[in-house]
Amino acid sequence: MFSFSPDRSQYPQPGPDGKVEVDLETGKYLKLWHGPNHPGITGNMSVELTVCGDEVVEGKTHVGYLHRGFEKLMERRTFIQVFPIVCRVCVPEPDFNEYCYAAAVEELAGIEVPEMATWIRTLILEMGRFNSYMMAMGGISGALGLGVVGQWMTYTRDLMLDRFEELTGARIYHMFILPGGVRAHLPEGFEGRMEEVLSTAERYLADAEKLMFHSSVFKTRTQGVGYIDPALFERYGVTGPNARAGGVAKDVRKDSPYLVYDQLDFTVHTEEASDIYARTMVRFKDLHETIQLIRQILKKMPKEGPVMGNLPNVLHWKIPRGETYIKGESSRGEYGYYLVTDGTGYPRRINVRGPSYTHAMALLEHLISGTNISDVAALMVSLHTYPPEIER
Amino acid sequence: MSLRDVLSPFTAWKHVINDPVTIKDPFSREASDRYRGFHQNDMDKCIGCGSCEEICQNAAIDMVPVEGQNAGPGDSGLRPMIDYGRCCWCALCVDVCMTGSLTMSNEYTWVDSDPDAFRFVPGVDAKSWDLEPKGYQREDERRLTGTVRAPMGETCPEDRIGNFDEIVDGFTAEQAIIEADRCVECGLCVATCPAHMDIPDYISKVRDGDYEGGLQLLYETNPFSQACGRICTHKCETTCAAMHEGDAIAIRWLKRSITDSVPRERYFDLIQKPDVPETGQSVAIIGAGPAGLTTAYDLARKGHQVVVFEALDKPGGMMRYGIPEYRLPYHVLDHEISVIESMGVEIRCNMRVGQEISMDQLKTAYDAVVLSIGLHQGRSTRVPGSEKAEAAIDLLRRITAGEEVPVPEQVAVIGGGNVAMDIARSMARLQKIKHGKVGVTVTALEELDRFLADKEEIEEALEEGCDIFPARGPQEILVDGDTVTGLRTWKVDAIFDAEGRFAPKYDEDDEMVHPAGMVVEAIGQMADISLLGAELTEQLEWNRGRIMIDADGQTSEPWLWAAGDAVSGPDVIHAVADGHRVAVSISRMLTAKREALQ
Amino acid sequence: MEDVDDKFLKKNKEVPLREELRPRKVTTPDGQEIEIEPLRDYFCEAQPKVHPKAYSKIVEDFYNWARSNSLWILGFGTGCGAIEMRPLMTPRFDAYRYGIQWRPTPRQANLLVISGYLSVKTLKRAIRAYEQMPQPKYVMGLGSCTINGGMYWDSYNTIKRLDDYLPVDLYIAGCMPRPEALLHGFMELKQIIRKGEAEGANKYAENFAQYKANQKAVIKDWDMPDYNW
Amino acid sequence: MNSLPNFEWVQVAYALLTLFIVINYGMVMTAVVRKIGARVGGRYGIPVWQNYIDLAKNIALRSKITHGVMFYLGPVFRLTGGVGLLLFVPTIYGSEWHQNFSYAGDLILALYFIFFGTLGMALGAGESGHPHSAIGVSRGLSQVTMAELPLALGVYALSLQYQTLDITEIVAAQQGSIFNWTVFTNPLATVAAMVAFVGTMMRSPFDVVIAPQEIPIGPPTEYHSSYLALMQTNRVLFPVAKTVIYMNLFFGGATSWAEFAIKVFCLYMVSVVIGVVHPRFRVEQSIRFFLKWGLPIGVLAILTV
Amino acid sequence: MRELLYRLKDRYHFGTPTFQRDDLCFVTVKRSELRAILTELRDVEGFTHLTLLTAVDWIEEQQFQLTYMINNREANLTLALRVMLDREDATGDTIHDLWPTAATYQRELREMFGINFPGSPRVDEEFILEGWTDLPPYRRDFDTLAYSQQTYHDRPGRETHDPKTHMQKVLYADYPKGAK
Repeated sequence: MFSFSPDRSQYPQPGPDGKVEVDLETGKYLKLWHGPNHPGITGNMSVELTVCGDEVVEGKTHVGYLHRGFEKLMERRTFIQVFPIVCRVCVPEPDFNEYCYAAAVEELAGIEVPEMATWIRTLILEMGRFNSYMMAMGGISGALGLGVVGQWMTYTRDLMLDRFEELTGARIYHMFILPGGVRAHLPEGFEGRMEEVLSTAERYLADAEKLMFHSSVFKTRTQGVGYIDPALFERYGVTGPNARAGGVAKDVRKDSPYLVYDQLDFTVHTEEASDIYARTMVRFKDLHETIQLIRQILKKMPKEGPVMGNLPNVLHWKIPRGETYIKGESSRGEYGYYLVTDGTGYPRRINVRGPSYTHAMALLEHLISGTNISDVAALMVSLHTYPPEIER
Repeated sequence: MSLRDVLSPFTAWKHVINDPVTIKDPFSREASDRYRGFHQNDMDKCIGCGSCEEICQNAAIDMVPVEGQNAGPGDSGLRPMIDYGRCCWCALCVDVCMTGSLTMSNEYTWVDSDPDAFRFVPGVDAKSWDLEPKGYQREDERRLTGTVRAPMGETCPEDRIGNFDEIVDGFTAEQAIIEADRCVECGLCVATCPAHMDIPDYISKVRDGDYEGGLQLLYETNPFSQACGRICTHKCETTCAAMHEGDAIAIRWLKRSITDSVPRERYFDLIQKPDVPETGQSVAIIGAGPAGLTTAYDLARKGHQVVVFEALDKPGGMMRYGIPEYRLPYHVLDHEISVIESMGVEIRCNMRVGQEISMDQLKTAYDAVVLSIGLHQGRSTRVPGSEKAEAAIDLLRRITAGEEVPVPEQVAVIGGGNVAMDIARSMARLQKIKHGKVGVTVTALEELDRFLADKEEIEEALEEGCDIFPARGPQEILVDGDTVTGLRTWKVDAIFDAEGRFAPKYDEDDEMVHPAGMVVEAIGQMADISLLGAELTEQLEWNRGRIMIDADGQTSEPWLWAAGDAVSGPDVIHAVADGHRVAVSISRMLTAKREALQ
Repeated sequence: MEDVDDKFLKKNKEVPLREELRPRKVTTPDGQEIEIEPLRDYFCEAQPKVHPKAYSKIVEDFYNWARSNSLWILGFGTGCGAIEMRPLMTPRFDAYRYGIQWRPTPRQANLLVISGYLSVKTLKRAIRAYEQMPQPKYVMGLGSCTINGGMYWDSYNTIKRLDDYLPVDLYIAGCMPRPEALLHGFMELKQIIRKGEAEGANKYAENFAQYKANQKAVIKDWDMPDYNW
Repeated sequence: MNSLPNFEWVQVAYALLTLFIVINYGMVMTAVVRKIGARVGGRYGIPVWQNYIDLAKNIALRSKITHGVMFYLGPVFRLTGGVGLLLFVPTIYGSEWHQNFSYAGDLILALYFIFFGTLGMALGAGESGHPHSAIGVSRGLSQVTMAELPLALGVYALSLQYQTLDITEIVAAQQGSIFNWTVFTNPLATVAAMVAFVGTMMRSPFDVVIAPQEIPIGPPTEYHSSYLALMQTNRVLFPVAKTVIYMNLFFGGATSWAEFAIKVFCLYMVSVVIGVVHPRFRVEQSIRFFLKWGLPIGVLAILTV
Repeated sequence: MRELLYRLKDRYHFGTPTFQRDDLCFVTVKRSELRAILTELRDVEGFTHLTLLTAVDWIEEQQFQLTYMINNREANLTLALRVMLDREDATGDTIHDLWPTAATYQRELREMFGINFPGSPRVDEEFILEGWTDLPPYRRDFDTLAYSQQTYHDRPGRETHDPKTHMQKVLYADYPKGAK
């Protein structure tokens, strides 16, 4: 009926090197800071937008607001002292850091982990994935102005935090997966209470599904928006749900199983459209898969056994020279720790490979030009990025 | 766009009739049972070892002295003060706590507008959560520092009973590293060690494999490190932080592993006399025991000329003549003494002061005299028939000297100390050699767990076939003519009276007779002070039968010092400590004298 | 506590002003040449003022009551503690029922919650946000990091004491503090406001030079005017 | 047009009373509505008197930074729009007191006032210099313009139907039976106007103007303290005033305060019911929505009349 | 993996590979051959995914180690190529045209280690730090504790005691320890 597609010929065209030259002083463009103090940004980061009308011409991601210099701090802490600080690398899903670090240290130091501990670790990781996905679901609906789903999702996430608290002794930074094992057994009656949380979550998810995937407005806002060409996935290091939404059925849990994932049944869900809707859908399905996985783990796990392997005296623990890389499938994609030791009591170098690093920097900057200001928040949330793991 | 897509969002409105899921009263909500909340510290259990401070990656913990907690054996008197401007509630401090005193409550609310208020000593500064039973506690199976002592190889009882070979193998390098690894380097032991050896430092040398550095460290505080590595009473291990929730660190064996790991000849390279000028002053030392030789070692290293007068054949004192060979081989002692001699110490054996040379001669010939004569006279129980009993200390000397001692098939030993064990086990060996079987009975006033002897000694004695009868008071040594036939004992109800004085109470109905061809009294020793002569004995001041000395070991005579067992009781490491103390005092006096002359 | 280690000596260089903030001449779309000085042109230049209390005590008390019961928090998640703000906004803890709301713009916020550690880069933004908030304004520090550096006590990029840079009304212990502790904090802050003791903004204005000096000592890239209210 | 017949000064006092009642009603009602919305999310939500406290707090704030004269006038214009709208529309039909300044052509004036505030706001917010305000203003103006289109058409159909531009007369025509209400006599015009109603209530899916996740928070970004207090007053007054028009035009007006309260609340809830459960449209999507759904219905309404 | 390296070793110079796990191998390559190896591995051998790119500071050897970790997603193999650079004036070769995402890594390395990657987009722009004037912070010779103590002030009034020295002071201050 009417054509609303803007006349792109007025906009600056990218040069041969892919860079857009924008002359701000013509008054035609506006610099718009999306963050750091901005409800539409995921955490404390910012995107510097150059807009022309409602359309984004260029976007630059700025990070570093949360930089604490972890990789430097880790180098001057002993191997056990690194343990409390790794989880701070990623706030919403801290357990992955703990697992990757612990596994890397165990590999280089040659420590056996008891079977019970690997099951509990898997449980913790899946609970963390549940939380992270819940935040993503709430985030994407919030970014589109659908606050009520955000309320439900945060509520169910909070119920899971109660389970976390009961199991690990803390709400957010659990500091539970020690090198060598985990800190404690499951508390009495944990399974029953977990089941309550899971069924509540399923109820709320069914409601949320109606408000999201069965809502015409939601579809209008998300379908066809934020498309990532699957051909770019490998160039931009896209992993996890973002890649699965483009039909790439890759999941570290399936491809190179760690912990006890080889003993669990689960499906790797994919979508084809590779837009915001598809990415949200993949997360939604994965969330259900995670709920099933938690049930499965609680059913299959051994009922007793030691949770801690033998550690040397951690106060002067030295690990021989070596290097390793441990990876796993976090809720956002491939998460990895690169640990280099030099035979002293301190790690030589720890590098955290957070999936957000590639998603929020190169990929986001690539995707953001040409979108509408209104879609920036949704696009970012749909990539599911957490700034602390970018800058660490 | 289907109609369903338009209508289905409105289903959310069904929630409007539900009650809100909000927590009604969030202010009194309790955290979970395991919650890592604010810290608690049990003042009775805390020993102030500072492990929490060491493991804290946030530098959140300071060890501070607090009112009402005094430093003492195994307790530094310090308590952790936690800065909640640093803490991250990782609970590593709770995990590493050596005594389990530090725990966490599940309390989590602390709001204050004063930023300096967030610092407190848990357990001292009263907080609302002090008595909260819930909260984070370490699971029992999980320890961050090793709790089990590395196994020490020993000759099995069957093989060792027939000879006087050394029993303990000593740690292998791997065992030593494993054992040294368990040390948390709190240093509580240093205060307990009479010689205040730098225990954590040399243990860390073991961990690093730097045995030569460790040896040098040992010799700074103890020239009898080899002997102490074997036969020290290791008071340090009784105050080790690791003993509270596991085995104490085998400090003695680690010391031994350093001395054993360095080749004998390297000793003379590593421990050399410092380059100090000769002072031209000379000191005479009476008795070549640990106290005397330590004094000699220190003084010689300061450039004084030292002469040691020893009454017996060989130097070493009680270490040679009191301690059986299977615990301290003579070649070790010889080597040890040769290191001391390499400092320029002259040892004159078979020079009994009072016979070959008199005190007065020493007084005039030397600038100072040290009396370190040890305790070489056995005490007697003075029960009927005790004149027929042997003194343990005499017997041991005779065994060492190679003299013939009577070895009956049954021997009864009175006493529960190390000397009693030594003589019991020595006699057991002799019996084994002579009769092919062991027949030793040990009786003592104390209950078994109160024996003064080391636990290992008692265990090994039992293993070697000695019978131990605790809580038996000797009443009579049964004599048939000239020969001893046995020992009659009563059961002990209490050793001390209400005021804590020695006044044993017996149950006379519970009488036992231990048949024995020889009864050995090993209830203590005295010094043989006859060498002093009547005049000097008169001049000196005395305290309950011992020569009175000041804190530096000086007697009431300005030229005479006393050290070692004779003044501080029987113990090698005490003797070494005395030696150091006396040496410093003498050296100070000599320096003053020298300066006065110039 | 280790003493200051001066074996390593910090290198300090001046950071040049970024190009787009330097004074320069530009040509407008209609061809005019104008001189601009971004740092002066883009910001308000009102000095901070010490605002007196209302003349009448009854009025001031009423005002304080209203201020305490209508706490608008700036929704600026400066650090990890921000994640515990979500449960507060949502059903589980629902801080709205206590008159606590979140505002996305500093102009409409009264309470700046510094949720944990502050990197230097965020400190600069936090100062800016704080200065833009209308008086009276309050600052709350969450967790160890704001009190004495917390976990990041040896980091080269995070400040240690928040009160060096901003006047802080209240600290909450924890790492991170639970939502319940935060609610406790808000209630405590209400008490402080009602007592009329939350005068941090005036304190900031009175000791302005000192605060600025502290801020400039750590923020090298100081590309904002001193006054930007 | 008979301008202001039988005007008496006492009407000013009556009008102020109306204003007072409506503001208080709005204060409580918006809080209640927020509480209802919160309940869908499972929360309690703000206390019902929270709006009063917020208002007092904003007045109590000490610093007031201005960006220029228009910045001052923005909220004033906005409030004028709200007050004006209310005062020229009869609030309670048949009541001497709450007739306000209704006159023969008040419908046109009301339509103008609906727009007036937005324009004033645009000027004021524009002066604040904040890019979010500027973007919000441009979004707001384009969306409101489009949203008003169906309303204008609906009103046009109405005036054709009742052959008058006097709201009082339109209300009078609907009295008697519930089936005399325009909603039954001219459903198409009602639907068209309701589309506009939902579109201008600043609720999802049409709240892109102030969308916090995109341009926090649009035009009022820079407003604070007393300015914000003014705007808050308007924010409770204006929707009520607007709802009053819809009530008068399509739902038979109100003859008593009780009827007023119930009808306004119900009408207001229409936008809430839709708003709570939907994400928001982008600005061009909402414009497209108005063109696609609102406009044809409006035209159809006129045609059927 | 062994087989792959075996195939390539004729054409390129490899150091001794470390097979950390079945699917993870570390190998040192020459800087001059890095680009060719990466291109071949990416286009021919299916190592299409750049997992990470980071550096390790071996200050004792005056070298930086760049670690290029690439992953073959089909075969689930990870290969980490180590390239040693001189620490003085360290410069690496940009690979942002092979993997656009490498530009971010290179920016970080430039800022945090001071390793330059000429030609990499925006490599000179500030990435994480703002107004940083000191040594690149991830270098081993940058002392973060000292820097932090000199820049941000501790809350005063804290004092700790070493149990050993405290006990010495309280219990045996008279004992002549350390006199020797």
